[in-house]
Amino acid sequence: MDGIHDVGGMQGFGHTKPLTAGPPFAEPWEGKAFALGLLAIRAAGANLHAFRHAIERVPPAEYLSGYYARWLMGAQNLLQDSGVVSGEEVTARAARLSGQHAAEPAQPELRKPGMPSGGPGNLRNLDAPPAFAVGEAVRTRNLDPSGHTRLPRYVRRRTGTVIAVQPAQVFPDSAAHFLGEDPQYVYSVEFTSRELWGAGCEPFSLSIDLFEPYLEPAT
Amino acid sequence: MDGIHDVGGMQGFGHTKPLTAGPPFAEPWEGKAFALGLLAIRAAGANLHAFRHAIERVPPAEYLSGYYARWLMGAQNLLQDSGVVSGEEVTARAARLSGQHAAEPAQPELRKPGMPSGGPGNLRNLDAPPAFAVGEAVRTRNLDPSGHTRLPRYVRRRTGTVIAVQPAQVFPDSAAHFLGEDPQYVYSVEFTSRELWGAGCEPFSLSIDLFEPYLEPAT
Amino acid sequence: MTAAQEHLDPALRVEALASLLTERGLIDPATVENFIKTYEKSVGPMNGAKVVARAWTDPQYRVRLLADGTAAIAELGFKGPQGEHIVVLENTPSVHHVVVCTLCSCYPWPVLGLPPSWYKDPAYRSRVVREPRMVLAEFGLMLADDVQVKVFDSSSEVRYMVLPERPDGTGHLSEDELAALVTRDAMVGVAAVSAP
Amino acid sequence: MTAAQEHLDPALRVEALASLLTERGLIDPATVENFIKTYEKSVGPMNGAKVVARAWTDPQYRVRLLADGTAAIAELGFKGPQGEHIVVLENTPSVHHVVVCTLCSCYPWPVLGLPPSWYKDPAYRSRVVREPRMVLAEFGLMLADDVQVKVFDSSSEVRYMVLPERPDGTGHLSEDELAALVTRDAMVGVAAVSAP
Repeated sequence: MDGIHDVGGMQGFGHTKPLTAGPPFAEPWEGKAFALGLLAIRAAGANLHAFRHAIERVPPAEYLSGYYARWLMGAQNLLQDSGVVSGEEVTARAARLSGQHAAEPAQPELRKPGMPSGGPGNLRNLDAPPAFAVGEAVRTRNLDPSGHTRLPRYVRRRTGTVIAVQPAQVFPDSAAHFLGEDPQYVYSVEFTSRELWGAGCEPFSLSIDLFEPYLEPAT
Repeated sequence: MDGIHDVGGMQGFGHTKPLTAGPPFAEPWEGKAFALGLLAIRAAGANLHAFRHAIERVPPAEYLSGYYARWLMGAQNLLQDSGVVSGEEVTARAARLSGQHAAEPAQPELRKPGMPSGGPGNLRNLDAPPAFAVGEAVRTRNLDPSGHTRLPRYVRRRTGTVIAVQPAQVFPDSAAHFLGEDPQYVYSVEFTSRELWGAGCEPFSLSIDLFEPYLEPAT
Repeated sequence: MTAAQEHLDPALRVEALASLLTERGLIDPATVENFIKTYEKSVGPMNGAKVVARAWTDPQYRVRLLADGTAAIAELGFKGPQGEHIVVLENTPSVHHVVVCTLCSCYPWPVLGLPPSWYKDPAYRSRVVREPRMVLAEFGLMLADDVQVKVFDSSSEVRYMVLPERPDGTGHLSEDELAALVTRDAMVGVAAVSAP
Repeated sequence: MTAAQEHLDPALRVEALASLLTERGLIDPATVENFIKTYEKSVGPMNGAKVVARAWTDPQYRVRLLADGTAAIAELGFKGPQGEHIVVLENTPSVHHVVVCTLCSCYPWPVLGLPPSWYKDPAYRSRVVREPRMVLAEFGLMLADDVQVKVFDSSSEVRYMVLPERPDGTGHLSEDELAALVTRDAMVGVAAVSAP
């Protein structure tokens, strides 16, 4: 999904925020939102990838309103998708908590996703060997999935070099949509800044961890 | 500039707004904002391209807040850049108009850009012939300018076909930064949807008008 | 790169800017009013509708319009800002054109006036270059599978206007009556023209 | 695709959601409090700082840490969510590493706790993969021209932590004293560690 979350290389966001060493939660509601997001994954019968995708689906202007605000709206997306709570219920409850009268709508029907889990966490063992080796030149495929993906726009259709083979992992593009774990090898692929941004950019290298289906041999 | 304005192909903005036939200005301030934007170009000694770039530089969350809101902030950017009015002056005047006491800051120093104009409008005649002809295969260069450009992200590094040679025009990438008109031929370049979005997309063709420096022969 | 600005309600920002610029003699409130009136009253899709109705009723005009849109449109007296070079795209039973400006909201002002809200909205701008059939269907325009869809992204000073198909059963209508049928949406390519 | 939600102040939204979920027995307020306390008190950059200080003072630990970050970090008792596979990147006089997650805000929780505000902000996420030297300079870290900059975008479940350079003049400090010098920012790669 080419959503607002895919900000790598975008311009216009202004200066970075200062490196202040504040507490993890600037306000008490942020801590609650944090915990609630993690608990919502379980309550919704979802997974980490579906939660990330639920945050990506927060409308762009709201996404930009702040980290725990989007985190919380992502949690609500998950709960709505699974029929655990409806948006109308949240609105009505918020109104009642604000001292207004609001009829509480009926609970929605549960429709939790079902996807077999290969165990805790996201690392998996694969029988097949990795398709690419360290030192190999690879190219990111011309993919543009409309669902969840961990192949950001700024590295698409680019040629780089494998610098590490990482453990196989649950494939986010599949698991986020409850289509199965479909585990895949992950490669740390290094690109030159020139390959990413053309002539005239700062000289540096960028490494990013890409799932095997994102890659093809560079020819 | 890979800014928030470059939305071609982005996902997550939801449904289109309905095709209602409302008046051009939904509220009186929108009409005033419209006129003021056009007049600001002249007052700032700027041009249309610089105005577009000034809108692109509006911070993303504000950009998304609405068309005439970003148009107006773009106008203010132009006026600030040229030292015609300062942001402090606008803030102070807004406070006074709201009935608050606010000291009016000193006027800034004028620093209007100087760029010779080749005449009214943006069409120009060139002595040299166009580099590409109708039917020719062209590829968009690996360009990623940090300034104004009319080469959106979604057509970069793609191969298409010239379907029309348009009149030469002032080059936005140069004129927006007051670096001269540097007129260039413009080509309507047609891409297949598959070239843009990969397999699995709707079948259609997309034509976009690209300035000669954005293109190279497809090999 | 990004210019920081104090957050202000836009209705207040416009008053503050207008007040400062007027005071400095840089704008004239009468000019502001005049701009607003022009685009509220004189310049709008009724202009483009006249062009379309003429093309439907005068085959030679249609040929001129498709060969040199700017000149043919000027014959009817329509020209001005955002109309330096207008190209007319003819919809047929087998080809459907639809126009967008993904980078801002470029639009052929002399024939269509100022762009409507949906045209300027990121939802339209982002989606119509990626899933045009889906967008058209959302707007209520269902195209047969064998119709070719051609999307035009207005990224230079060329402006595009769609010449929609003349609806069946309108052979008896006058040019003025035909013009009354033509909608802005049809001239952008997101709707068809219906018989009365 | 986009899920519409009523606009609500997030502080109110969290109360509404918590109230509904608690009522349905789906969350326990004590668990919520426990999560908050854990990341406010027990899990934070003081963990990573111990790892760094150990690597600076125990050459064999340093070798193990660079070979298998997850295992070496677990030796000090640090593991848990967002730490399934941790890779440690060693900064040297000639190579500087800096870590980001452009797509969300992935971060090695067991060693660094929850990410700070600047790490989650679109300005950092967008810019550090395009102009890292400029971003580092903005943060006050000036790198010599001959230092190679390597940016790591954490796009899978691999998590990265930077092993910063040990500052000169700290030969006399104990492991605990060294740990007190190590900042979160240095372990992300946006700052250097300074001698006291």
